[in-house]
Amino acid sequence: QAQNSIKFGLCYDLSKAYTFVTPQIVQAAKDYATLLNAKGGIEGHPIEILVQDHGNEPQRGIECYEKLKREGVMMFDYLSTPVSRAVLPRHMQDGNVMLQSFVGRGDAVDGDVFKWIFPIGPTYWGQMANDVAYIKSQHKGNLKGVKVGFIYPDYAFGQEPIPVLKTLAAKEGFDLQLFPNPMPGRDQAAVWTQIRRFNPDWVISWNLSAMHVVAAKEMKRNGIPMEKLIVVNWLNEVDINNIGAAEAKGLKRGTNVVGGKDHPLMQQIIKEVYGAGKGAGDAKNLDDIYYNTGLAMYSSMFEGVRQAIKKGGWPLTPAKIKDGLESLRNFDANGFIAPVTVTAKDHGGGGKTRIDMWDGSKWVPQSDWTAAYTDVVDQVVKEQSAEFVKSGK
Amino acid sequence: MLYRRAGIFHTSYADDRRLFPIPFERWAMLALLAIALAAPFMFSSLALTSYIRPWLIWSAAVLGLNLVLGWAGQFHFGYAAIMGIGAYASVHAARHGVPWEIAVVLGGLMATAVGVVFAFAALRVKGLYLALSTLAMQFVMDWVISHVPAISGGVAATLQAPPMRLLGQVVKSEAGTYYVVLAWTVAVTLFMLNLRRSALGRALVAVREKDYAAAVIGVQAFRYKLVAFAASAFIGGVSGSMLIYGFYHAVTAEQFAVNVSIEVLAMVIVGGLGSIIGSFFGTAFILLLPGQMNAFIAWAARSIGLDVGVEALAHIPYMVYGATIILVLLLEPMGLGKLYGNVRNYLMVWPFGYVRK
Amino acid sequence: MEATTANGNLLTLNNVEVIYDGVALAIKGVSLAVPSGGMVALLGANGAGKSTTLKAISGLLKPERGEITRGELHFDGQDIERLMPQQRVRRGIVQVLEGRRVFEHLTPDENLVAASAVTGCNRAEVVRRRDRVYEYFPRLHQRRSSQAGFLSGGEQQMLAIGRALMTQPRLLMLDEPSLGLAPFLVAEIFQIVRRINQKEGLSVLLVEQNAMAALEVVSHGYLMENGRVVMHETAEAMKRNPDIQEFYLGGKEGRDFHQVKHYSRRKRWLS
Amino acid sequence: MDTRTIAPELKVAASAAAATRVLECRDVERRFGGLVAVTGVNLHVDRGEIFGLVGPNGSGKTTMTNAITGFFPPQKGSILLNGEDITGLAPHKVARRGVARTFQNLALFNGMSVLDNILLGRHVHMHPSIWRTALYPWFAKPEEVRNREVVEEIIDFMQLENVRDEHVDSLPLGLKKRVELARALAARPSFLILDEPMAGMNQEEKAYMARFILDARDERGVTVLIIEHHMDIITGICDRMLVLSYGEVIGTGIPREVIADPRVVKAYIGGSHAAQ
Amino acid sequence: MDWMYFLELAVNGALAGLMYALVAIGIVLIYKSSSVPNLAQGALTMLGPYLVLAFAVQAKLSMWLAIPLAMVSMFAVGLVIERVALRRLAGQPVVMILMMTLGIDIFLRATALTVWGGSGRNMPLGISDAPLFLGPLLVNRAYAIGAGVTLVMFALSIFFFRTRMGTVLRAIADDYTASWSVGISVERGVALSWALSSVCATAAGVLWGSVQTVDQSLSLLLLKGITVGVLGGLDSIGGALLAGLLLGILENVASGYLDPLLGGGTRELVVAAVLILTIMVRPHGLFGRQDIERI
Ligand SMILES: Nc1ncnc2c1ncn2[C@@H]1O[C@H](COP(=O)(O)OP(=O)(O)OP(=O)(O)O)[C@@H](O)[C@H]1O
Ligand SMILES: Nc1ncnc2c1ncn2[C@@H]1O[C@H](COP(=O)(O)OP(=O)(O)OP(=O)(O)O)[C@@H](O)[C@H]1O
Ligand SMILES: CC(C)C[C@H](N)C(=O)O
Ligand SMILES: [Mg+2]
Ligand SMILES: [Mg+2]
Repeated sequence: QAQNSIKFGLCYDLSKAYTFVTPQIVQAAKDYATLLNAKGGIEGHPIEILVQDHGNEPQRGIECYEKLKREGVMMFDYLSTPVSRAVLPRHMQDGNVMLQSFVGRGDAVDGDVFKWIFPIGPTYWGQMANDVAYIKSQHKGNLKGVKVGFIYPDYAFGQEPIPVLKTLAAKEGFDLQLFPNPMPGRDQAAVWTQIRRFNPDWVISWNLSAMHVVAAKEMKRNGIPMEKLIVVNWLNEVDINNIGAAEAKGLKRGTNVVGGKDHPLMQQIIKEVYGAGKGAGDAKNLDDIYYNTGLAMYSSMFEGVRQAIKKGGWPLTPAKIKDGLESLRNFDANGFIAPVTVTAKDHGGGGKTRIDMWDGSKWVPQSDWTAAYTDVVDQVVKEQSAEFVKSGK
Repeated sequence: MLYRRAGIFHTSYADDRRLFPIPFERWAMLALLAIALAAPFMFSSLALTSYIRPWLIWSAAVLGLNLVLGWAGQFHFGYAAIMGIGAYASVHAARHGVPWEIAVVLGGLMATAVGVVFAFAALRVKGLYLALSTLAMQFVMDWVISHVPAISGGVAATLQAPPMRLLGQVVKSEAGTYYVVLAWTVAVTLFMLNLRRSALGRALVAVREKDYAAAVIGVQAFRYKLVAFAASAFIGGVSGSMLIYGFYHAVTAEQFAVNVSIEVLAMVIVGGLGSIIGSFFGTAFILLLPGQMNAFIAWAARSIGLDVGVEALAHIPYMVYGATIILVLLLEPMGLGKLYGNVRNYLMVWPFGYVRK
Repeated sequence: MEATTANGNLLTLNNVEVIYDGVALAIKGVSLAVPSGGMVALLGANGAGKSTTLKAISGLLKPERGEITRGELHFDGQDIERLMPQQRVRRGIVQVLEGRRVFEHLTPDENLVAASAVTGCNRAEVVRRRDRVYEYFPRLHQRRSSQAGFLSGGEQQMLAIGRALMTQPRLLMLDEPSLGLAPFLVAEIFQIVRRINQKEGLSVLLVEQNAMAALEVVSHGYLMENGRVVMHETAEAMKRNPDIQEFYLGGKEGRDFHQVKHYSRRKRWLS
Repeated sequence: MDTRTIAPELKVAASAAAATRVLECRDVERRFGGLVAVTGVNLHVDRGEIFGLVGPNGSGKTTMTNAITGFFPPQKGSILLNGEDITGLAPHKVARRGVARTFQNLALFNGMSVLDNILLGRHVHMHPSIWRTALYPWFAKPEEVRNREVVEEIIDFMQLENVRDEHVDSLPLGLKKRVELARALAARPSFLILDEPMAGMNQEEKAYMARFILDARDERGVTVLIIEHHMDIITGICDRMLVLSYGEVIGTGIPREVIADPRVVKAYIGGSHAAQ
Repeated sequence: MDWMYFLELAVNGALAGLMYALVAIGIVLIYKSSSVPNLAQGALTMLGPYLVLAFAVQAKLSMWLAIPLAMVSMFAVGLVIERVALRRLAGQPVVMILMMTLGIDIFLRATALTVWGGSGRNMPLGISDAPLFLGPLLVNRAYAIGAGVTLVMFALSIFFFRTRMGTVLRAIADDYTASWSVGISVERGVALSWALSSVCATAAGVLWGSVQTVDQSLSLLLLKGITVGVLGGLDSIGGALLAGLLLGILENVASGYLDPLLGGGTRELVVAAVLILTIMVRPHGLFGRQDIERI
C-alpha cells in the first residue's frame, strides 16, 4: 500500500475495431503524463499509465479491470461503448472510478445513479442532440417533413444515440429512418442503395473512421451530395485524406475538441516532450485530432485528480477522486474543450459540442460550443437511469 | 523408473480398466488434487481469479467440445453459442428467483435443447459442410441473442448476474467461488475419463471412425450423434454459466460470439483431439500463453532498454496465438496431449527404448 | 539367401531394412534382384513385408512415416535411395498400389492424362500412350468418360495398371493385382502383363498371394517371411517345393477344408 | 455366464427354430441412377447353411448384401429374415435382429485397439447411456465385465490373444480381416454375411479362415452367406451357391454342379483357372 | 411493389456477390487441387493490397507496376505457406489442416497490424466515383468493375482446370499417395495451388480495398468467401460463381425489405439461414462433388 504513484488503467481496444484511434489516445495520455512527471507529477506524485488490450470484447474488458484493480489502479478507462457498458456494474459495486469521456453510455451522466462513472465532456446523446439542433437551424427552425437518414454499425456504439434520436424525431416531427449496417461495417453498398431511395435531406453517419470513408465514397457513387452528411466525431485527417480533400468538401462533423497544433498545451508537448525525444509514439500523430481528443480527456482527468489530492490529501482513494472530479468548475483546459462543470448530480459537465465543416482544406466551425435540447436529453437520461436502477442492466 | 509397471498384474477385467492403472499416476493424481484443493492458500488473488479460475472453467468447456469433436468426430463451430445459451438461461432463471443450483442446471438443459438442433445438421452433412452449417447456426444464435430483448435484455445491454448461491447461501469469497468451479471441472473430467472406458465412449468413436461400420454392429449413428451433441451442449451450457457466475459476473452477447467458438476449437485442437489431459494443456496454451508472452516481451524489452510501442505490444498476443497453433500443429499434429503421451510412453519403457519388435 | 548381383539386373536390393514410425521394424535385411526384361514374383504371408519392400523401392515410405535405415538400393546401376518418388518414376520405376487407388473423381481418361504429367511429354505423345493403354484394356475404353470411383473392381485394377504404364516405366511393380478379382479377370490381367513384358521388354516385379497364377507367368520367385527373404528359386522349382505347395498352392487336388484342424504351422524353411 | 446377456439371443433362436429359412430375398432390384446393379434376384438361405454368392466384378454381390443389411434398400422386391419382412429397415435395426457382416474393404475402427473393436461388437447387448457412463463404477462396470468375458472367449476362439491390445491400423491385412470377423461374431449373430473375407490371403491363411467359418457354423449355430472369388473355398465349404452376372442370377445350386455350368464358366471362371 | 427498387437491389447485390465469388474462387482453387480447406484466404486477401500499397506508395511505383509486383510476391507467399506449414500436415485429418490455416490467418492478420497499423489506407485504382446509370437503374461502378474481373478470373480458372496441370491438381486432391505413385510431385502441385490462390487473393483484395479502404478488416471477407464457396460446393468454380450471385442478390434484397421491419442485421441472418437450408437439402453445396464411399 505504499504506493506513491497515481495509476490510470487504460483498457483499450488496440487490436480489433478501434485500432485507428486508440494508439493516438494512449500516446497523448502518456505524453501528457511525461510532461507533468517532468515537473514532479500531480502534487508531487508521478502518473503511471497502464495500458492493456481488450479487443473490444466486453469480457476482456472485465478481465482487464479485475487484473488492474489488483495492481492498485483506481481509475479506469475503456474507450468503448460495449466494454464500458459491460464493466460498469462492477465499478458501481466495487466503487472504483470509471472515466468514460466521449463514449457510451449516455445516461451515466446521472451522478445520482452512476456514482462512479464519469463521462466528462459531451456524450453521444448530447452530440446527437446538437446535430439535430444544427439541422434544425438549417431549416429555419422547422423540422416537419424533413427526412433524416441515420446510418450506423449495428452494435452498441452505433445503437447508442437511437433513444435520443427517436425522442427528438417524435418531438420535432422529422421523418427518421434507421439504416443499420452489419459489422465490420465496410460493405455498405446495400445500405446506400436503400438510403438513396429514401432520398434524405440529411444523413447522419455514426460510423468509425474508415467506415466514414466508405460511406462518403458510396454517397458519391449514389449521387448524394456531400453537404448532406453529418458524421460523429470519430473522423480524422487520415480519413479526409482517404476520401480526398476535395471530394470531402462540405462534409460536417460533430466535434468535441479543438484540432490542430496551435494550442499552447500542444506546443508545450512538442517542445518539452518531443523536443527531448521522450515522445511515446510517432510525432506525426500530433497532427491527428484523435491525439487532441486524448489530451482533452486526460487534461480533465489530471485536473480532477489534482483537486482530489488538494482537497483530501495523499493517499488517494476512489472516494477522494470522485470528490476531486466533481469539483471541476468551468474547466476548459485553456480553451481546448468546451468548458465543463462537473457536480455530484451531473457527471457530464455540460456536454457541449460544435459542428465543423470541411471546406476542402480545413475545418470551419459552423456553430459555437452548444448543448441543445438539454431538457430532452435529460429526460431520456432520467428514464434510462431509472430503468438501470430497476433492472440493474 | 517412475512409471514402473513390472509386478503389476491385473487379476480382473475391472482392474484392467481402472482410471489410472499405473500406481505412479494414481499418486500423481492425488498430489494434483491436493494442490488443487490448497490452491486458494498457495496462489495470489490475482493468479487465482485471473488465471486459474478461468482456466478451469474453460477446460471444462473444452472437454465438452472435445466430446463432440474428438470422440464423436463431428465438427462444431457453434460451441460458443451453446455456452451463451446456457449462460443466459441460467442468469435469467436466477434473476427470477430460481435457486442457483437449479438455475445452472436449467441453463445446461436449455443449452442441451439448442445443442440438439445443431445435431440435426450433423445428421445430414459431414466434414467441412458440417463445419460451415454449425458456423452459420452460430450466426443465427448470435442474432437471436442480441436482437431478442427477452434474452439479451435489450440492445447492447449487459446483463448482471446475481451472486452464486449454494443452498441459499451466497458464495462470496474468492476461495468459495474457486471451489465451486473446481468441483464442476473435476466432475466433467471424471465423466470424460469414464467415457473413455465405457460402451458409450466406444460407440461415439465408432460413429466417428466409420459410420456405416458402426451401423452394422447396431450402433445407431443418429442416436449417438444426438447424444454427443446433447451431452457436450450440457457441459458447454453449464460451463457457460460457470464462466458468468465464477468469472465475469455479467453476460453480453459478444462474450459468446464466433471468435470465441474458434478459440475453443483452437484449444481442443492444440490440446489434442480426444485427449483429456490435452484439453487442459490446450486451454492453458491458448488462454494464458499469449498474455504471458506479452508480459514477458514487455518486461524483456524494458530490461534491455528497448521501447516497444503499445500497439505492437497489443498485437503480440495475437501473433503468439496464431504462432502457437501453427507451431503445435507442426510439432505434433495430434496436439499437446499426444506430446505428453509420447513422453509418458517413453518413460514407461525407459530405459529400454527399443521394445517394439 | 542372397540375391544374384550379376550384371543384367535392372534392380538390386541389398540387405535393406525398413522401420516404421521409428519403432516398428517391418523388413529386416531384404536382398533381391530383378533382371532386365524379366518377370519376378515376390510371395509371402500376410504382413511379411512385401508391400513395404515395394514402397521402399518406389520411395512411398515417407507418407507412412517409414524409412530405410540400412542397405542399398540400386536401379540401373545407380543408387536411388535418396531420390524422391517422382524422380524415381522419371527414371522408370512405377508401383501399382495395393487396393486399386484410382483417382475416384476423375474419369479414366483424366486418370491417364494425370499420370503422364511427370515425364513432360507433348500432347501427341500423351494420346499415343493413352491409346496404347486402351489397346491393352479395351474395357477401359468403353468406360473412358464415367467416374472412376464407380467402376467395378476389375476395371479399377486395369485402370491402375494402365495409369502406371502412362509413365513409360522400365520396371513395373504390381502389388496384389488379383486381390478381389474374379478368376477369369485374374487370368486376363496376368496375360496382359505378360504380353506387355514380352512386347516391350518391361521388367515386372509382382507381389501376389495368388501364387498359382503368379508362378505361371514369372521366371523367378522370392519368398518372404517375417520381413526376410527366405527362398529364391525359379518358378518351376517353387511350384515343386512341397512347402510352397502346402501353404501357397493348396496342394495338388485342392484341399478339403472340412478336414483342416486348428494347427500351429510348421515353419520348415526358417533356419 | 450371466443369463441376461443371452436372453435376446435365445429369443431369436426360439423363433427361428420354427422356420428353417433364415433369409429369403424375393425379386430384389436395386438401381444407382441409371445403372441396374441387381434385378430380379431370388434367393434363400436355410438355417445352418453356408451359402456362397459369386459373380464377376461389378455383378452386384456387394449390392445384394447392402440391400439385406439396409444400406441400400432395394427399390423393388422384399427381404425376409426369419420370416419377418426387413425390407428397408435401417442397418442398425437389421443388426439388432441378429445379422452381422464384414466388409469387402474392411471397416474396422482404426483409432481403437483390437479389444475395443471386438467389444464394440457387443454393442447390441449393452446399454450405453450418459447416466451409466457418469456413474460408471455402479452401473457400467458390471456390464463391461460381463461383456468382456464374452469377448475374451471370442478372442480365444479366433486366436487373437497376442494382438489384443494392438491398434488395429498397424495390423497386416489378414489379421484385420480376422478381427473383423471376431467383431461380427461377438454380437452372437444368427446370420453372418461375409464379403470377400479371404481376399489377399495365401492358401494357408485361407484354410485358417475357412476353419473359423466352419467352426462358427458348427459350434455357434451361425448361418453364413459368403462372397468369395476363391473358387476352392466356395466349393470347399459352401452347401449351396448362387452366381450373379450383370445383376441377374445365372445359376444356383450345389457348388460342384454350378461351377460346371457353361454359362457360369463363360461369365465368371474363364478358361484354364477353374480351380482358383 | 416497387420493381425498380427491387431490380436495383438485385443488380447491385449480384455485383457484390460476384466480388464475393472472387474471394471464393481462391478457396475453391486450393480445395479443388489439394483438398485443403483454406481459412487463411481472408488474410491473403488483406495481405495482397498491403503489398500493392507498399510498392506503390513506399516504393513510389506506378499502380500498374505495383499490382503485378505484388502478385508475384504473393505467389511466393503462397509457396512459402505450403512449404513451411502445410507440407508436414499432408495426409492428416482435415480438422488439423483447418486449424492450421486458421492459425496462419490469425498470425498474418496480427503481423499486418503490427507492420502497417490500424488506420485505413486508400487504394487509388482510379475508378471514378461518379454515379453510373443504366437507364433508371443506378449501378455501383466499383462493384461493376470488380464483377468484371471476377468473370475473367472465373474463365481463367475454368480453363486452367481443363489443362493437363489442372487435371494433375485434381488428381492430387483425390489421393496424395496415388499421385506420388505415378510420379506426380504433390508438394509442387499443392504449392502451385496456394501460389495461384494467393494471386487471386491479391486481385480480390485490391478490388475490395478500393471499395472499402485497405486495413485488416479485409481479412473478414473470409466469411463471405467461405460461405459462397461452401454454398456452391467447395470444389466447383462454377458453383462459386452461381452461389456468389445468389447470395449477393439475396442478402441485398432481403436487407432492403426486411431491415426496416426487423430493425437491422437481417443480412447476416438471411445468409446464414440460406446456407443452412441449402446444405440440408444438398449436402455438397450446389455443385460440389459427391464423396464416393464404396461400402
Ligand atoms: N504404416 C505402418 N506403420 C506401422 N507398421 C506398418 C505400417 N505398414 C505396415 N506395417 C507393418 O509392417 C509389416 C509389413 O507390412 P506389409 O504391408 O509390407 O506386409 P505385406 O507383406 O504387404 O502384407 P499384406 O499381405 O497384408 O499386404 C506388418 O507387420 C505391418 O504391420
Ligand atoms: N453407391 C453406388 N453408386 C453408384 N453405383 C454403384 C454404387 N455401389 C455400387 N455401384 C455399381 O453397382 C454395380 C454393382 O456393384 P457391386 O459393388 O455390388 O459389385 P460386386 O459384385 O460386389 O463386385 P466386386 O466383386 O468387384 O466387389 C457396379 O457397377 C458398381 O459400379
Ligand atoms: C474510441 C471510439 C472508437 C469508441 C467508440 N466510438 C465507442 O464508443 O464504442
Ligand atoms: Mg501388402
Ligand atoms: Mg463387392
